[in-house]
Amino acid sequence: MKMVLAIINPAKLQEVKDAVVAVGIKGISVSEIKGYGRQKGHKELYRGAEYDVEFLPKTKLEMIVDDDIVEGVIDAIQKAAYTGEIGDGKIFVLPVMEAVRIRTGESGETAIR
Amino acid sequence: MKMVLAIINPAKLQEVKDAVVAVGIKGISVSEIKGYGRQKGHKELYRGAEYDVEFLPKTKLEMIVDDDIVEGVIDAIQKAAYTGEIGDGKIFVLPVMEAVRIRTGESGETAIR
Amino acid sequence: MKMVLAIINPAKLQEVKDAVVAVGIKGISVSEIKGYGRQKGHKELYRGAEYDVEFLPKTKLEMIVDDDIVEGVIDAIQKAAYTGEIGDGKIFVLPVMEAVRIRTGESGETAIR
Amino acid sequence: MYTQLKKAATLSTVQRWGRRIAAATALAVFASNALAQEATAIDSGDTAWMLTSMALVLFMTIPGLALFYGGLVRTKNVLSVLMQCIVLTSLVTVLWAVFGYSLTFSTQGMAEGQVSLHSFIGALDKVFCRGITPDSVYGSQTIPEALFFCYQLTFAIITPGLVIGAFAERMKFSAMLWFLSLWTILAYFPIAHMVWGGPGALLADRNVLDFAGGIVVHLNAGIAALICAIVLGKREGYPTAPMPPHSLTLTVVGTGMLWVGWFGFNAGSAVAANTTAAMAMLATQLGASSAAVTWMFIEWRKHGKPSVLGMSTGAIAGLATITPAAGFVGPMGAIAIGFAAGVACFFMATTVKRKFGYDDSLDAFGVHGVGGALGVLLTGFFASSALGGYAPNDLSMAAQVLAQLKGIVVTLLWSGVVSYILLKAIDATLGLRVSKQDETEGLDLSQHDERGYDY
Amino acid sequence: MYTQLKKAATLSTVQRWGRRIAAATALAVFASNALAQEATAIDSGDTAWMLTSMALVLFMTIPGLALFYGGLVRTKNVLSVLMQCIVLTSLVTVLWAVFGYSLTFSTQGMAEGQVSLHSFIGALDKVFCRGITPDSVYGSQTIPEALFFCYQLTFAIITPGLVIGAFAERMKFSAMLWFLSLWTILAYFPIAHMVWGGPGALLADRNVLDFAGGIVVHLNAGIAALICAIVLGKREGYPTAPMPPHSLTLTVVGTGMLWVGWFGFNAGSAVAANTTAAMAMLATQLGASSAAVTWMFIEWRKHGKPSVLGMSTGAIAGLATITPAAGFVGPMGAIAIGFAAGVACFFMATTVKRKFGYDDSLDAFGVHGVGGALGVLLTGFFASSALGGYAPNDLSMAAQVLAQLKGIVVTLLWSGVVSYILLKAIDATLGLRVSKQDETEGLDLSQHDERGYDY
Amino acid sequence: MYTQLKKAATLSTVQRWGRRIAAATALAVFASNALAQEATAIDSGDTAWMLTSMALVLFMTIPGLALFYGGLVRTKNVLSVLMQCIVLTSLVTVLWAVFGYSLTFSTQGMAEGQVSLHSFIGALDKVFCRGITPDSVYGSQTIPEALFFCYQLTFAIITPGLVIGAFAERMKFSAMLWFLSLWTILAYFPIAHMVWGGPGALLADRNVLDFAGGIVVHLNAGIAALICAIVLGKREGYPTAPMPPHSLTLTVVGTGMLWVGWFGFNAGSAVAANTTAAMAMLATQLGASSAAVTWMFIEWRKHGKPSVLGMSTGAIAGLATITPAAGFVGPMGAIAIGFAAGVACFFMATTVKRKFGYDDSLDAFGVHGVGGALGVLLTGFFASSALGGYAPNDLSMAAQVLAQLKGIVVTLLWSGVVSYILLKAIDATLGLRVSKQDETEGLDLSQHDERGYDY
Ligand SMILES: Nc1ncnc2c1ncn2[C@@H]1O[C@H](COP(=O)(O)OP(=O)(O)O)[C@@H](O)[C@H]1O
Ligand SMILES: Nc1ncnc2c1ncn2[C@@H]1O[C@H](COP(=O)(O)OP(=O)(O)O)[C@@H](O)[C@H]1O
Ligand SMILES: Nc1ncnc2c1ncn2[C@@H]1O[C@H](COP(=O)(O)OP(=O)(O)O)[C@@H](O)[C@H]1O
Repeated sequence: MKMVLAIINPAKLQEVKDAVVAVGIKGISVSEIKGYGRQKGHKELYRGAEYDVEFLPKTKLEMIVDDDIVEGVIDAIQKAAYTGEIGDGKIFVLPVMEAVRIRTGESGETAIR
Repeated sequence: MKMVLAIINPAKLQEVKDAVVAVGIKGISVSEIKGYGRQKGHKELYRGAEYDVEFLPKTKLEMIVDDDIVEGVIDAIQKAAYTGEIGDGKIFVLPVMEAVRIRTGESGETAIR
Repeated sequence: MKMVLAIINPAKLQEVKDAVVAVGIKGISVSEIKGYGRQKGHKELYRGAEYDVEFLPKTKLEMIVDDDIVEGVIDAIQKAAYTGEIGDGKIFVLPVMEAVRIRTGESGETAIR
Repeated sequence: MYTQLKKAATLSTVQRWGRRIAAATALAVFASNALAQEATAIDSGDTAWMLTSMALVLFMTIPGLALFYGGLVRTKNVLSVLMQCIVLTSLVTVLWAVFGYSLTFSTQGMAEGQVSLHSFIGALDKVFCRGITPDSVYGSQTIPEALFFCYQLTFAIITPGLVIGAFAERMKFSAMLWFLSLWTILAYFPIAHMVWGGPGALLADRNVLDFAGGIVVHLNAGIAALICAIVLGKREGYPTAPMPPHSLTLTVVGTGMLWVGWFGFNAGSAVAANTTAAMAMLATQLGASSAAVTWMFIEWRKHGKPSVLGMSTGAIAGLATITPAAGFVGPMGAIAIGFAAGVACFFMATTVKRKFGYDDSLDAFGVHGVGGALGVLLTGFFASSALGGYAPNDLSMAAQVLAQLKGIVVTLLWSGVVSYILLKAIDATLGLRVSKQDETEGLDLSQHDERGYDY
Repeated sequence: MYTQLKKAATLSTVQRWGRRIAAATALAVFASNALAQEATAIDSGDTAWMLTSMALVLFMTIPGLALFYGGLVRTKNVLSVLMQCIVLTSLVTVLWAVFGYSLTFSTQGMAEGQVSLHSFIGALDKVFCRGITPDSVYGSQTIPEALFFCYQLTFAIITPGLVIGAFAERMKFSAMLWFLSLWTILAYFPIAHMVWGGPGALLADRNVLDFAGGIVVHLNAGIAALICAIVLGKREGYPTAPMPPHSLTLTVVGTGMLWVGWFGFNAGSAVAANTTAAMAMLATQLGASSAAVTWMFIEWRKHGKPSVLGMSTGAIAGLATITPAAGFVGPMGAIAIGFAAGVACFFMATTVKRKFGYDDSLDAFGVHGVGGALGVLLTGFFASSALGGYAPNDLSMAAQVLAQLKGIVVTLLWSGVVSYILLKAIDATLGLRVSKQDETEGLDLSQHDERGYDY
Repeated sequence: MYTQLKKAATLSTVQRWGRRIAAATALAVFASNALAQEATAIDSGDTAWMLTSMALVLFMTIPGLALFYGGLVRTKNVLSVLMQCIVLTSLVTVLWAVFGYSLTFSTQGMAEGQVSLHSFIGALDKVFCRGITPDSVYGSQTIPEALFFCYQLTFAIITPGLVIGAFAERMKFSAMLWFLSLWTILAYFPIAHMVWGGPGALLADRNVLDFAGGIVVHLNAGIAALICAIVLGKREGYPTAPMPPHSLTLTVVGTGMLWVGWFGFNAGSAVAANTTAAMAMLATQLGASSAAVTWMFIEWRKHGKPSVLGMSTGAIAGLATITPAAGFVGPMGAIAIGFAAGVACFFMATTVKRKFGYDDSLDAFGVHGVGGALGVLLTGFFASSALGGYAPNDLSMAAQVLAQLKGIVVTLLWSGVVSYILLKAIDATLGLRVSKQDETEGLDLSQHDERGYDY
């Protein structure tokens, strides 16, 4: 099993979700993060106090998937999240050793099917 | 060392924390996430505009633990977070190569004891 | 490639970011979390109802880096986030198998350079 | 709107003759009400202040009380509290127009000293706002009847609103609507009539003094709140699971709005822009402040740190306790009443509630029930001229306190019994509480399909 | 400020002679306005209520409307809405002082029945507040002219404020400023003059009844909102992408402030603390409540759950619809008008908008346009004494309804055309909409370099 | 409450005789105050407006100022600001009742032109509200003394409230309580007495004009704020660490409440519902608007984008600056004063503060200190009839400006010295600042064991 960790633009969440579900994803965990990268931040001004805000709102998806559909999932995310602008985000893959479904106690691949 | 990553119902946080601390966990990192899975979402209606909200509030716990207590921790979480309803959540285990305690510079297993 | 996962005090974010950028980090994902650990929580009182709050606000950084600069990054974080008080936080390293830049489709090390 | 409706001769230059003669003439004029109603002139100043007071008291419910209670509940229930305040504002208005005003303020078939049906509830001669025309003046007052109708309506709106605090976060919307509507009809209208119905009304004839609603609003709502807390039972996870307020900021903003609106509530009950209104405003400000300061210092000593929620609750307790006494007591009497409110309500809300174990979620009984009763009782003492008071009737202090006790006991029984019966009936038919899942998911989603925030 | 300015003889003891005579004398006094202005005395009570009403109506815009609309937009646009309300408050004040007041309320060169330039817009004899001194009384009223200036200013402020709802979340700040300033000058001033300009004004002479601004404020803003929604086009992602309100709590707080402030809007339009003000307050409270209750029950049946946003919108719709009728209708008429508002605006905002597909983001047209028109029309019916009304002119119901229709048509055309031309002109020069990126990033950052929240 | 207490003969039909004669008679009547106080009749209209003004000015502190300042601080300090506003409201009320009112408004032993102890501070003949009964009328005014007591109390509440902005986010609660209580006693009461104490008061005798508190409230609080900012020193991490407002939405809502409440502050200072109140309302609205618009356009040109916080601060600066001039200047004078406020306070708050490096966290000195001083000075110019003003005394423009300067200098010295001494004394005993840890954890938790939000 692998954890596909994707960082995308918040506006793209709906599209990316539909895309990965179409290729067989059963569960996704989504969290709001602030990203720093090549994409330039923005200036904020409060009564003379000027701040350069370098962390921009991004959305992080974590999906534990069977090994056989990892490539398909990466491809689906890449196509759905693409806008061509800097800051479209990244996809990372990490190894997952075990999975357990709390409701049934099932473990291994069945826990995420 | 392993990272035990658990996704549970927010109402269960207190119980799960007590359970894992009882089996030797020294530190936990908790974050509020939105989960998509088998559990059905809910409808929201704002003046004629109806939205199907598929992402439900869940709580994610990340705990880096010694290898020898991984099974005990998984078991403790599974029991404490169980309600029998769909959406009880999942437990994943990922490999961790290094750990460092910032305050003392200790690394390896001692950093998380 | 490795994922460096650092948990630090929120007030230290600016310093840690500057430190890791100095040693070659191109991108960081930051999220607000609540941490449980050796650091004592605090009491809260609402009209006779007293709560012991054990989860304290912390900041989590996730950076996927080339293998060759991992040690440098850990060292930079450790120095920048240090205050000597309990609760300074932890640094963990997890293995990363793949990386893809959504905008260009580049994968592997180039995706994070 | 205190017991004997009084016509303040505002424009006379010789005021020091004292108010005895004014009280006597008012009775005469009022008694002749049944006869040809000699239209006293509208006074534009009194009308201006009562128009403003109406707006101020409605402001206390929407958004004052909605914010005060809304901030105290958890995020998943904030909209349910806001909704309850708005639906009460609208529904009670319709009930009031159809028959509420008549049941409360009709004086048909009433004569001083005679106990009849109309000592408990008004006749139906003013249903559907009959008789409210541009020319109808309210009794011997100097304001249009349409304005008196609106002003008293705002009291009928906030009273059920106060009860919401007791069953927050766990009651079905439909059950709440049925309960509070029927409770307003069967508890608020009768008690308001008995106290403010003028000569012939049960408690008015027994010299009960309630300047602005200590009995009619606070005690009435407070006892209903206690019964609700007991009948509905505790929230899931109370008291172990942590349920801190989701936004104390909103609660403090609500406190400010309630405090400012309360001047319309107390000083407006003089039904005129006169010295009684000014004295009521003075007593209100002093009562609220001394209660807030008292609560803060007690908490500072007992717990080590003064709390914002504590000080806000102390201010509301002071306001509730000074309400029955506002126009009858002097400044120092008001400070004393405020001090008593601070002490009593502090121990009520922090320790007594825990000891008995009932879940009066937002302390509606602890603050309004106890505060109301205490205020009504203390009015008996501080209204007498011996303690710098300005009571309109000439009873000895002992007699007045006794009268106040009668008022308290009648209200506790009447409102308590009505509440209990209604709750049991509705529980049997509709069911009072939402399901365990709905309670965990939160009332905003389960009852209204909406979320309070989407940051 | 209803059509024929009426001097209520408040202090006379014989009121039942009825208002016909009063209406007649008012006309005579008013007509002689052009001649030597016999300074009637200021009445302190009337002045007190109008000072309060001014504060109440300004309260409706800042922070009432700002909160109502602010809560409905997404987090990234909340400050843009708040900013629009404050900039309008300041800019319209300056416009009003420089020439706005003169264009709207100057009566120079006007004579009843004669159509001239000044039937459409006032002369320039009062520019730069000329003639507003501590001694100048407003026409035959009993309040200082400075106060009338301020009171009417607050109406000129909230009208463009209502239009904001139509183009929220996608209009350039500079374009918005140009459009709403020019619109206030070319649409609000003329229409307010035509309806409230007194004898010689186009619609006043044609017996159009608009007690507090059903035409001048709500219909006027509503039609402009519709044109804006159509010309600016939809927001990115509408209607598929979910755009729930970022904080319904703020919206409900705004609803409470609008509701309470509305008493200054409607009861203040009596320009005195008299029985007309009291009747207007009564009608306002009944109209708002019956509309809110109606909307709730319709939604409860159709959707299965009553919603907080629904009830709040229903209340505002009721308030907007009762506005033109407030001082002219009886209590039961007000309830009927509120019921009609609840039904009409419910279907308008939930289904009609979807069917036609235009993105009136916060339902400015659905609530204020439709509500305003409906109210103006129903005023024709319920103002007649046959239905318990108190119309100041003696037209038959049919004639009055016809007059109301004239008012509606003229306003729809005038405001619609002016809005369209202005929008097209500004689009050609400045460009109306922000870029796609700016819209996605949110107006707070792209237009003001600020964020609403930093929790 | 401007310098010479003036009895506006409101009901006289011949007003154009002008105000000179009225001013003279007022002096005579007032002087005889010590003798048998001939009870003038209460005017219900004046009383209605002053009852409303009291509520409006209290509304400015809770929740207006609490929201304005609360939104500007970081999330971890929001409750500390709200708590400071409520504790001041309660504590100052008690101080005012016990001796504050007497020290400020007792006129015992004062005679025009004679400098004595009582030129600086009032006698103790009114301690514990002695003499405040339902029959006591305030001096030659037409409102009950109890009402004047309450109205002036709200001024004594908001003045220390304004100082909070200077030491936000880093001062111990106990130290703050000691400092602001003693400061109110040793700085506010004396300066209010010197300016508004009537004949025999130091600055009143020297023709200082301060209609509604430019000196007494804004300059007084502003200079104290500067001293606090300097003595307490900077916040941890200022100015490098980013400290954006945690909720600009709250700040804008606070701005709206302050703006609306300010009509009670300025127009209420006429102590009557008369033309002076109307002119003060007009000047207030024009001053605030022109300052807000000025600030916006300067910022738009200098920075490229207009900001919401900028416009809100500009409005408050305009309100503070017009306060001393409100009842004395014409409309165009008010616009000029507003323009000056916009320019001066913009540069003060954005550049000057940075250059000098002191951390006046929420710009209390930059807005209220500078705005107050500027307003007091400009009153000297624009109150003279040459510039369309209505000054009650017949000084030449130069003489009046000189008098205003005297008022400014005396206040700067008195309040500055008192503040410095108190701060140093409290620092030596209690310690002013919280520990570094407590400051990082936030005052809400370290001082009150509470959190503002738990979403
Ligand atoms: N090495 C990295 N580790 C973790 N997150 C990263 C990394 N690089 C980028 N990110 C995340 O991806 C987002 C977009 O990356 P950025 O460099 O701005 O644009 P692009 O991916 O198009 O080059 C960043 O805001 C950050 O949240
Ligand atoms: N494959 C997965 N990867 C990441 N998170 C998952 C995965 N499957 C489920 N989750 C998380 O667990 C939560 C519960 O899963 P769900 O399928 O709804 O119920 P159950 O676990 O009982 O089958 C989801 O809301 C989601 O947050
Ligand atoms: N084993 C762990 N797994 C995950 N997070 C941890 C672990 N131990 C500590 N943390 C995180 O680091 C933070 C600081 O740790 P703590 O034990 O309080 O102090 P220190 O790191 O100085 O010993 C905690 O609040 C928690 O968020």
